Amino acid sequence: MKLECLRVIENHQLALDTYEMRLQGEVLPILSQPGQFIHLKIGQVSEFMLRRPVSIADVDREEKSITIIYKVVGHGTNWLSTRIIGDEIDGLGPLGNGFSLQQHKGESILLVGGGVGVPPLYYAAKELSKHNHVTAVLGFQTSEAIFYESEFSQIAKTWITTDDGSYGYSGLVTELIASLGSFTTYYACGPNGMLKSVQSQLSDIKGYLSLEERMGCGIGACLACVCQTRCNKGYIKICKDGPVVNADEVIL
Amino acid sequence: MKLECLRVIENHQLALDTYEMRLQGEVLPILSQPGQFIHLKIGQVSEFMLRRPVSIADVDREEKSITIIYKVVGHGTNWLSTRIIGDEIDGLGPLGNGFSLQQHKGESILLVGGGVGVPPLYYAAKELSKHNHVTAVLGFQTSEAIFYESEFSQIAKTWITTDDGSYGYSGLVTELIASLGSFTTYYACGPNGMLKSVQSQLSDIKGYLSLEERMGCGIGACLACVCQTRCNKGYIKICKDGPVVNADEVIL
Amino acid sequence: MNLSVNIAGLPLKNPIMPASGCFGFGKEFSKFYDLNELGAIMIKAATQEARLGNPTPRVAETSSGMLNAIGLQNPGVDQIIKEDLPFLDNYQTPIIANIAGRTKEEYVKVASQLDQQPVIKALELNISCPNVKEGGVQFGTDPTLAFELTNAVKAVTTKPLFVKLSPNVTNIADIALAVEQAGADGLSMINTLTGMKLDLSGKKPLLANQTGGLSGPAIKPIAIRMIYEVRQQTQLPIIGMGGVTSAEDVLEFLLAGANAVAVGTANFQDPYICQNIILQLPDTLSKYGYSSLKEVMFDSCVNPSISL
Amino acid sequence: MNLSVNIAGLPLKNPIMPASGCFGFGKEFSKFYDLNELGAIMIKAATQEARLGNPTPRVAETSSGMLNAIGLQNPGVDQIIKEDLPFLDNYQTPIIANIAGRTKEEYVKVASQLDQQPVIKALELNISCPNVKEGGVQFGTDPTLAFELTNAVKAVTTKPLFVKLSPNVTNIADIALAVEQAGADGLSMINTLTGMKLDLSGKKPLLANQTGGLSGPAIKPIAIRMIYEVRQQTQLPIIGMGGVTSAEDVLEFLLAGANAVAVGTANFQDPYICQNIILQLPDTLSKYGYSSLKEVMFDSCVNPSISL
Ligand SMILES: Cc1cc2nc3c(=O)[nH]c(=O)nc-3n(C[C@H](O)[C@H](O)[C@H](O)COP(=O)(O)OP(=O)(O)OC[C@H]3O[C@@H](n4cnc5c(N)ncnc54)[C@H](O)[C@@H]3O)c2cc1C
Ligand SMILES: Cc1cc2nc3c(=O)[nH]c(=O)nc-3n(C[C@H](O)[C@H](O)[C@H](O)COP(=O)(O)OP(=O)(O)OC[C@H]3O[C@@H](n4cnc5c(N)ncnc54)[C@H](O)[C@@H]3O)c2cc1C
Ligand SMILES: Cc1cc2nc3c(=O)[nH]c(=O)nc-3n(C[C@H](O)[C@H](O)[C@H](O)COP(=O)(O)O)c2cc1C
Ligand SMILES: Cc1cc2nc3c(=O)[nH]c(=O)nc-3n(C[C@H](O)[C@H](O)[C@H](O)COP(=O)(O)O)c2cc1C
Ligand code: FES
Ligand code: FES
Repeated sequence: MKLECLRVIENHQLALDTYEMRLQGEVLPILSQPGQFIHLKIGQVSEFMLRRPVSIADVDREEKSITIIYKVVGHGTNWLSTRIIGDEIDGLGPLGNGFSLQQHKGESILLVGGGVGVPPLYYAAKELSKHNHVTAVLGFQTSEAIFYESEFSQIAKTWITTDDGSYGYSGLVTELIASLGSFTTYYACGPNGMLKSVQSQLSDIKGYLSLEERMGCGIGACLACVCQTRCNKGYIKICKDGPVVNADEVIL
Repeated sequence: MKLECLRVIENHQLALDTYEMRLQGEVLPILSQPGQFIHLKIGQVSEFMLRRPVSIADVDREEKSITIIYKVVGHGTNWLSTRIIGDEIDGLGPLGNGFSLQQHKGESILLVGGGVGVPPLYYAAKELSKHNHVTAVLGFQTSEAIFYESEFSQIAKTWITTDDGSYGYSGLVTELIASLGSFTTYYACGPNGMLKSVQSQLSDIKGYLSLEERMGCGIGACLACVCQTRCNKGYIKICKDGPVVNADEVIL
Repeated sequence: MNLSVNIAGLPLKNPIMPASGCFGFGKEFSKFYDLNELGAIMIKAATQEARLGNPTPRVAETSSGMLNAIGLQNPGVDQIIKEDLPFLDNYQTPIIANIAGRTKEEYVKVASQLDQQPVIKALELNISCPNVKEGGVQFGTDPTLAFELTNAVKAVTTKPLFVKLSPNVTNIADIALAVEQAGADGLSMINTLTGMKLDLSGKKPLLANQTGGLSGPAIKPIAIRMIYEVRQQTQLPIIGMGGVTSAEDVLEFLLAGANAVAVGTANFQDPYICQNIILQLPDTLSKYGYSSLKEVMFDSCVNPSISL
Repeated sequence: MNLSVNIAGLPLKNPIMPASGCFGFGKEFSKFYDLNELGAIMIKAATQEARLGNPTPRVAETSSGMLNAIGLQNPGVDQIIKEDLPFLDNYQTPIIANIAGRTKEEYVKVASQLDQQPVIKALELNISCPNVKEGGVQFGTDPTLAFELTNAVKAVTTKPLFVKLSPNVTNIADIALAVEQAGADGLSMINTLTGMKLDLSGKKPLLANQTGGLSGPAIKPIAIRMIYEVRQQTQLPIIGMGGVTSAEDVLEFLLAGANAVAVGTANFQDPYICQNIILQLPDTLSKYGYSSLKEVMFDSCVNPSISL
């Protein structure tokens, strides 16, 4: 966990409202694990008091860079989209618990991503595909919103779904999953509704969910980002105990 | 009076904490008269709710540009100092009543400027020097803060004073003025203390003062920037009835 | 899109109006756009006699806001009637006159004089100015005084009477209910929060008046909360204000329970702001699925049964 | 430069401390810098039993501020004593424990338990949390209840007792004087202002709790005004807070009458903020002509005779 001034070395539109940015730093990229996120400061002044959490989509240890993929939904992400090469962004990270990938060898692993839930899965897919069979099911709203199809295709059996049927499988990712046979483990990241469906659909296998919640501190101190757990274990903090959690432990 | 998006075509340090900036626009530069000011929006977001008033120091009608000279004293002027060529700044202006120069022909005119009160006098000096003898007394805190000495020298008999005696006449501008003989009219702009002294020292000749006050709207609607007048005439608004006022009409 | 709305019997072509004290008597802003585009105009506070207001500095900037302590400078109601209202008579836009005073008697006198002016379509009782020693906010923090003042003013006017509430209170709904009982036709909320900024070099308050009223986006969450709170207790029309800078802000105020929205401080940052908001409002409402202003109000987060 | 200060008998090496609820129990921030650098630490509110707090979303951003409705989530005082205080015992920094409750009895029980802990050097009575239905802010808006609660808690502790005031009141000095009379050793001010933000798409309040507490630079002018106002009526030490993000802000609070300064929301924007402010404070004080912290306080804009 480091506070570092990151340099923008790339920032371009990838798909509808969606941008890919590469950020260079000394320490933060080296430490980053799949599933973790960085907390980015927005603007130079105090107008925006809260940092924005964004998943680490990829890391290049040689270039000392991390890749993020973000969708413009409000002021903060809009500010990100207007950064140019050479600009600096204050980043806090890597934060949270990522995917525990080491434990998997020779497994058949399913990755399920929805929209901007796709980015963290890419970094995970790259690592997992070294020793496992990986299948990726990536859901987007419409064909123009699709990104990283070819990147995933190179390392995983990749299925694209669109809500409006404009590309790939027409419908929800859960419908497609049902037709894909069986897996030993799954990783999912996306809208809450999707996670909920996947959680109940795949309750018989080991699963990990990457959760989102509005955050204050991002480091576990303010209790903004809690999620209820089963068995009266109370709340966990998504920023610190997550964002990746065991699917059978949380109540969404 | 226009709201215009101005393009920064130059911005560089001129003296201690003091910057010169040229701003290009379609309409605003054409309309600007000596003594008027522009009201600049600071930042892209709403962190800074108030515009900053800055005097018009010069105009180039061919290039369609205005020159401003500003001292970095706080957040807003600091933001200005970090603008680079090509950046855009939202300017409202020209605002206020400037110097009424047309009436002067063949006069002996004294200009008295202190610190960042010097800029508006330059544009005035350029116009006045066409038909009058102009003497400029420019006061600065210290030698490093001096700017525009050679610019003034080309059009007016120019005296520099410094508070700390590090350059030119050592002491207050008022002391120097006393030794300079007589004038028919004077124009003064600078700190309130200086204006007050000049006002009483030169009460026997026609004089104009350029006043400063904290502003809200800059256009005469909010009543933030008032100044008391003599003879029970109540308040005037510096942004609209000023910033240049008859020296014998206001109580400082 | 139909943006018209009727507040307390006053038909407005759209719900946007500049807030009192931030638009003078309209003349300066008429150089930027046609004032007929506005839903209404709330003019600067009028008192019986001319007032000089407070010494300067009168304004200070704060994070996403500003402090002002103008102190009700105005030329007095007679002069306003003579000098300022005739200009406004050139427009069809309804004028809402803001009324202040030191005593109940002064409020009543000013109100009855303004009531006679055909160009004035409604009155706004300012019981919430934090920048004057006497009158103003003391009436706005005590339900009994607020009741009595509203009652007295209501007796001398046939025009819709909006009472402008102070946010500097423990329970704003108490004041709202008191003025409703006293016959107020609507509420205007919120006025500024009392604040202060120090001049670190001078080691004293930056404003000559020491304290000033905090306005701007900084206070928007407080305005929204108070309107939402008051809307749960009364059906009176509410003119909402406090930090509005965009059409989305307007929608937020409407959903919180306001029936119209005033824009104050933002006029200083952008003289075209009211015009721009009016232009953008249809698209913004469409974006969130509304096909008219009335629909928004039926969808108010609090009280779906506000009568329009 | 000597930054030490003594508040209500509690010696601090410098006047800077993180505010309650914005620093947990210190563990997370200890990864960024040595907590011994801090003047003190105000820890998260403790209640008798564990509390789950409010549903999420619990925070929302506003212009130069944020809303929070955590709702006093905490593991309960026993657990805090067992699990969290031992870690803090590794530091010399004085710990100030924030106490909340539904009833007077709960406050008293929690206070007496925390009073027993040697690591706790002072108590902060939270009578101003706007995010819980029972207790909290109701004690902070009624001088009589504030008096009784303070009095009862004072009876069970020998440690300095700071009472944390709510800004959501018509007259904050009334509450300050009531708790002073009840034996409070100091004041902590201000807690958050009740605010709200609406989710325009969802057409409902963005926070699950509907309202939340507004903090950050947006509220600084209100905090400064209230401290200035209260300082004129009492000599009690004041821990000032509300929107501090820089050493200049700290100076502003000190000049307004505060004796020490807490930093809340800014810790989220910059985890090093408290450390940075402490580092910059000497230069900032020098810049404005002070050669010690004590000098600043003798120069307070209000009351030059504050006893240090
Ligand atoms: C662990 C984690 C990882 C994420 N990874 C990505 C990613 O890789 N790509 C991506 O596009 N988005 C990601 N998000 C969502 C992203 O944080 C929000 O889209 C972003 O904060 C919106 O900021 P804004 O200023 O544009 O929107 P605004 O609505 O203006 O933001 C206002 C406030 O709400 C918060 N907020 C709004 N939406 C969300 C949200 N969905 N989750 C959390 N906070 C929110 C903002 O952080 C800010 O504090 C992630 C969220 C979390 C919690
Ligand atoms: C008519 C007029 C012409 C001016 N011309 C020049 C010029 O040519 N060059 C120059 O350097 N300065 C000029 N000033 C002063 C200039 O406006 C301030 O230095 C500037 O506003 C400071 O802004 P800031 O954000 O850096 O300072 P901050 O102190 O952070 O500003 C906070 C607020 O106070 C206001 N403020 C602070 N100082 C002044 C001041 N002296 N006068 C008015 N408002 C102030 C700011 O506008 C802002 O609203 C002029 C002022 C006026 C009224
Ligand atoms: C400079 C200034 C002057 C004001 N004068 C008045 C006034 O005369 N009467 C009044 O009722 N409110 C007055 N107000 C308050 C505004 O009408 C409005 O209620 C408040 O500023 C909140 O809205 P805003 O955040 O959009 O500015 C004034 C506000 C400002 C900033
Ligand atoms: C997320 C969050 C949690 C808070 N929790 C508490 C709390 O438990 N007890 C308390 O007295 N104040 C609490 N506060 C209020 C702060 O201690 C402080 O009084 C307030 O935020 C103003 O300071 P700031 O603007 O620097 O944040 C909390 C504030 C925030 C933002
Ligand atoms: S964001 Fe503060 S605890 Fe998770
Ligand atoms: S700044 Fe508004 S009247 Fe001059």
